[in-house]
Amino acid sequence: MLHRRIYQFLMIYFIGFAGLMLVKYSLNLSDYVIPGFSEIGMACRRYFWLYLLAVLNTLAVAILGHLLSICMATLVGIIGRLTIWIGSFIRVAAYNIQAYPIVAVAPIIFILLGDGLSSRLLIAAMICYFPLLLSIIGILSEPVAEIEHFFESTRRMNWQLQVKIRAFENMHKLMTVIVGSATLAMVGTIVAEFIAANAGIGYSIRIALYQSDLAKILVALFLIGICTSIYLVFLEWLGMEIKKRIGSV
Amino acid sequence: MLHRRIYQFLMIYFIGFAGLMLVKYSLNLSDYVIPGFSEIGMACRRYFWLYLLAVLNTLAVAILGHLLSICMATLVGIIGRLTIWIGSFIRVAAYNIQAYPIVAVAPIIFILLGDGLSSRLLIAAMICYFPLLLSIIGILSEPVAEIEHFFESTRRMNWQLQVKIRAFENMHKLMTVIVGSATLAMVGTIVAEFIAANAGIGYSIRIALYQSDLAKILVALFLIGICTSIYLVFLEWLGMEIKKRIGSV
Amino acid sequence: MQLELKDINYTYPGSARNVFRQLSCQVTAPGFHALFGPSGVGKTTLAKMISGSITAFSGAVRTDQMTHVLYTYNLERLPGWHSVQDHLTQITPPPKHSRMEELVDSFGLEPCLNSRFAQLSLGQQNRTNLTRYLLQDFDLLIMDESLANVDEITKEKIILKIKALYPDRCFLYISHNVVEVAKFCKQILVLRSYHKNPQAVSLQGQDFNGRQPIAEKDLEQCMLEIVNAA
Amino acid sequence: MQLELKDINYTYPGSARNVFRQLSCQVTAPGFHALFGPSGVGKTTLAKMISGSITAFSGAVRTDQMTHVLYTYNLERLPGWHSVQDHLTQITPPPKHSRMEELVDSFGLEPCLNSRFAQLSLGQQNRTNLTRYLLQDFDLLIMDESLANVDEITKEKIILKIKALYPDRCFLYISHNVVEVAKFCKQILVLRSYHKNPQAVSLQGQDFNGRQPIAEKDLEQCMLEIVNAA
Amino acid sequence: TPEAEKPLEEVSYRLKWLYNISVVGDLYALDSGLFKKQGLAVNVKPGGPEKDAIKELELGHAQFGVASADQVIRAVSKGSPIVVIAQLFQTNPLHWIYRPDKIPLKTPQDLKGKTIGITHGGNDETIMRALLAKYGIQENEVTLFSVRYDYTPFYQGKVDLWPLYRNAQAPIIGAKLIKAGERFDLMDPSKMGIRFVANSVVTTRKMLEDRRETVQRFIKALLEGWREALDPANTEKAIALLLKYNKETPEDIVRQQLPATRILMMPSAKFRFGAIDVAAWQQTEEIMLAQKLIPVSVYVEKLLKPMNNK
Ligand SMILES: Nc1ncnc2c1ncn2[C@@H]1O[C@H](COP(=O)(O)OP(=O)(O)OP(=O)(O)O)[C@@H](O)[C@H]1O
Ligand SMILES: Nc1ncnc2c1ncn2[C@@H]1O[C@H](COP(=O)(O)OP(=O)(O)OP(=O)(O)O)[C@@H](O)[C@H]1O
Ligand SMILES: [Mg+2]
Ligand SMILES: [Mg+2]
Repeated sequence: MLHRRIYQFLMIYFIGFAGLMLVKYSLNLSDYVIPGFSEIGMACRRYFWLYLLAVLNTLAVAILGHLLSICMATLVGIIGRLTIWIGSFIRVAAYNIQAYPIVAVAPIIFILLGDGLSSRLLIAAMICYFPLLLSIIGILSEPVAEIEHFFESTRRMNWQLQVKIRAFENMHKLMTVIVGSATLAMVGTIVAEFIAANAGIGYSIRIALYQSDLAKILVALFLIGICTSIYLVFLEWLGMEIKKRIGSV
Repeated sequence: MLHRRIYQFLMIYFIGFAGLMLVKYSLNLSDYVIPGFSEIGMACRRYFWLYLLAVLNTLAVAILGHLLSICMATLVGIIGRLTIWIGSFIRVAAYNIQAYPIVAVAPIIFILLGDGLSSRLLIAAMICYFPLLLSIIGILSEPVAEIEHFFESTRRMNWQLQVKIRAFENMHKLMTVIVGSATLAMVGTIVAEFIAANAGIGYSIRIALYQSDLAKILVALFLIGICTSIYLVFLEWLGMEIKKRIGSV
Repeated sequence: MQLELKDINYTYPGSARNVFRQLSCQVTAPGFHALFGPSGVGKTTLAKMISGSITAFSGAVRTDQMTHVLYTYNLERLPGWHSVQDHLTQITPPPKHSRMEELVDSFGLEPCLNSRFAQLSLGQQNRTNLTRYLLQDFDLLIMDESLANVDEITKEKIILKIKALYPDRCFLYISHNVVEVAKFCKQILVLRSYHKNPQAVSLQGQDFNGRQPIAEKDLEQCMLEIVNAA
Repeated sequence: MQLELKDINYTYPGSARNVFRQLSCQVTAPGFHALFGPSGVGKTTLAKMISGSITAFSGAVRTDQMTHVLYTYNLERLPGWHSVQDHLTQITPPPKHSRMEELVDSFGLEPCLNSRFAQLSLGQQNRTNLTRYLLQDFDLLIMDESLANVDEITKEKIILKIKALYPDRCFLYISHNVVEVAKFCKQILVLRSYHKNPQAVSLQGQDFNGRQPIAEKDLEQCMLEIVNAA
Repeated sequence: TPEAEKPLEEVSYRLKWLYNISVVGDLYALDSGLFKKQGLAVNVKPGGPEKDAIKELELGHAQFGVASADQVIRAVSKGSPIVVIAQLFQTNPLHWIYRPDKIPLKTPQDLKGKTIGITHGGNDETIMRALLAKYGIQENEVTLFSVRYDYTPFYQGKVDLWPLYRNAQAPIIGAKLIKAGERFDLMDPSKMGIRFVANSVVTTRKMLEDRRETVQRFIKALLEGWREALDPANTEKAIALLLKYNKETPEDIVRQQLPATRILMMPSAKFRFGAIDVAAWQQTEEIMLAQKLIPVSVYVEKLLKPMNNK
């Protein structure tokens, strides 16, 4: 499993890479538009470990942000699932906040939170929580009549139970979304770092862009891809374990 | 319906706005940090129509991008749903591409596509297609045994039918995700404009940010919110009509 | 204790055909009663009206002195995270735990206790579901084909057990098995297609309780009446 | 044309209890046969083995000369976007359209044709589902409680119709109704709990086809045999 | 000694940009203990695109900061209570790179017909517009191209002049062009008479009034740091220091960046580092006024509180 995801990533990366090289050599572009092999090799040798550390730093924040946004999305999903006014209000709020590009909201976030870990986390979470939210609202607002009927008619139904039933019945879909949104957490963190320019690989990418150094960016993308793949593999394994434990079908 | 979404948005906006004003006046901040009423009023009078046009321009691209990403996500979802090798490969590819922050990939996109509408569209689509993809893969890869059994055992099953059955059974969830991802299309477009710096409200926001003119940004956010809300209302209406037509349960 | 339906008219929204036209009928006194009728005649619909999940009909449903009305049907499922045993234990009030064990035993559910619901056979699912309803507070329990997928020997055992344990409650048993209905039920409400008048006919069943034998002839007579009425 | 099961052993993955231990039995010749047995004994499991959706068992299933084996069960649903009529029309090969009309008519499905599947009563759903299977190519059709929620009069009509229309096919009818099984079926495979030996017993039914009357006594004798065997 | 026992006074200092060559003096002051010698514990925080030192001063997150002159003027015109206490760049590092082989730029009039990269809303736009206005070049006589993060349009020749920072970016981009066998040159607006002030050190008026002595100690250490960092004798130490804080710029590039920075900040060896060029500030304000970036004059000279001539 681990094996497959990684080599599939490698394939994809090298397909993309080959495409770039193809463009370069067929259009005869010079090294400053698209760097050549030697330059990329040099960037790799020089920055590999530095960037790996940066990516790991980013990954750590991304995992935190991912957890945070799973919690946020679950919370908003639970409230937003209500058909009463407050539910729809929360849903609208969640949608509207998401409709704002982070670049526009970032200055306000920095004013209010300063530029510590908290803003980095918040931005990461904002980017990845929304897809989660969407699925969770979709799943939690759709009744599973055959199971819920008993609890409804014996007046045992409460929101926790309802959420549990619907989540459990849609475990597979939830897992897909949670695993998938991990990559968004990664993106969110990188964007936050890019904007806040503090630490992590987002910061390095910003510098590389400032220095117009595509070779470095290619190295960074490689490392991001590898580390994200490993995180995904881990999450999938975790999901499988959970499924086994609770014996979901 | 229209009415409710809009006034809920207005409430949210003004709650946020009031919060900012509270910070401003309680900390006695100058208009430079957080603009005062008169400045916002002036920005509003001066830029309202200009920004409205820009937002409409953005919205048009966002709608296109949204359509594009619905198509892309459906396509990838259909292929990625396969349990065979190519399916998992496509899924990995889709995840990995998404794991790259747009800021890092944008230069490559610009090199390959130039900076016309197509890059703007592609970036918008990339940002909003992924949440769609996640849900669609989740939905399309989960069998609906009670319906599929007949087609399987009479050897009538093909992928179109399978997709149709699964999509239809999960219509409600799909609708939620499609409507919800509209806001992401909007965000994606704004970010693309912000990066490519050519047109639309993202471009205006970028200028305002350079001039650290929060008043203009507040006006822009207001217009973005209103227009996104209207688009959402439209999509919800459309979803309702479709549901009525096909008589889904 | 009385269930009374008066002048019920109902058509499903968007449907052209009436389900009920001026339907009136009543069930008096506690006992194991049946709701009988050909497939598609409206038994499930009526059950939902009595239990309150369909409300947009004209006419009156009176359930005097019956505060707890429960409706159970054969497609229900248990939550997936519990074994049958855990679920039953959880939804049974502690004073009823011995009753629970008694039911599990006589319904033949012991081999299922450690399984998840999805791992049960259809008949096992039916029985498990019915069991949990019997452990709730109810004055009237409507059982919509709740034993449709259970073999006849077990079914007979179950019905007799229910009748023995709950003599003072009211049951409305929906089934397509004429013998069963005629043999075990006290009052049999036969629903008929909406162009017959009256739309509901009430017959007397043999109300067999496992002790006094019933005359073969009476049973056959009763079955004939039912078939003719439907 | 023969169905033969030999030395079947099976335990569900993760389950502790055997479902089958050295089960052997066979069904010869076309006809309307039954698979009978108490709830939870393994009828559905066996049906899935024969139709090929459970494969991880030891022993052999031989379906000589029966290339098309279909399995249908009572919980199946039709796709939601079609009316019953549209669906039936679509899945029926054109040469069989008149057969389709005949079935719809004698199964009493006419009033359902313009409805969606979800708008049907349970018995209507059962009948609709069975209809579409009968319109397919098959040599052996396993009907797992396919008529469990249909009233007896309609059910009798349906079974007789099937027997009349498909005299050269093989059916395996799973039902809990002893009378029905004894009356209409040709061969009756009775499955018994796995500690009985042999696990399957084959009995002869009355194979009633609606024309020659059957002796009440023979039927009762047959029913008794079945009950004793199970 | 009693000196050492006295607890250090803590202040925060928000830079304008990430740790790069443009903050080498700030880092030098920190790293060589110059702040400490003045009894200060300075928290030097890197800046960035979304960071605004002036806002942080107002919010109390920082006591000192670096801001560009246009930021300062804009902020003051909106009532921000800040003052300028030292000017870092004497020449604005914002230059335009071009290929002299392709477009010989002898006089400003040669700009006509060219495609010029500007950041809409950025101060390179302000400078370019001022330049064009000064030489009577109409806007329709040039093509203004909106720049973004990557240089591709310039590399591909779609844009003739591309804005960049003389000290930080020019050595990198130039090296790439040279490696490809091309020549490059830089257009310096100040040589054409547009003297638009860049980075300066700012603090709040209140700080200056209430803790004037702290401000003096801070600026003393800071200017000392800059002087030493830019002193050719300390070149190796400055480079090593920068590489310690910024591992992402190759050493050979930093070697080229340092002298470029020196030229921009210390026009002559005897120059008193940090001096505020009042005339340039006034010109900056005039330009902004002319382009309606501020509604009315703020009389910028009133904000300038040079602290280096104590
Ligand atoms: N949701 C619905 N929309 C429209 N018509 C419906 C709906 N549900 C049921 N019907 C129709 O109403 C009639 C009564 O249905 P109902 O389910 O009450 O029958 P039933 O007596 O329970 O039948 P069965 O014994 O087959 O379960 C049927 O003709 C059915 O087609
Ligand atoms: N997925 C499963 N995992 C474990 N055990 C199972 C599973 N499915 C069925 N069983 C068990 O296997 C046995 C046979 O089940 P099966 O469904 O074949 O019974 P059946 O004869 O069809 O019963 P019914 O008449 O109630 O439908 C039962 O005891 C059941 O609990
Ligand atoms: Mg019914
Ligand atoms: Mg079964």
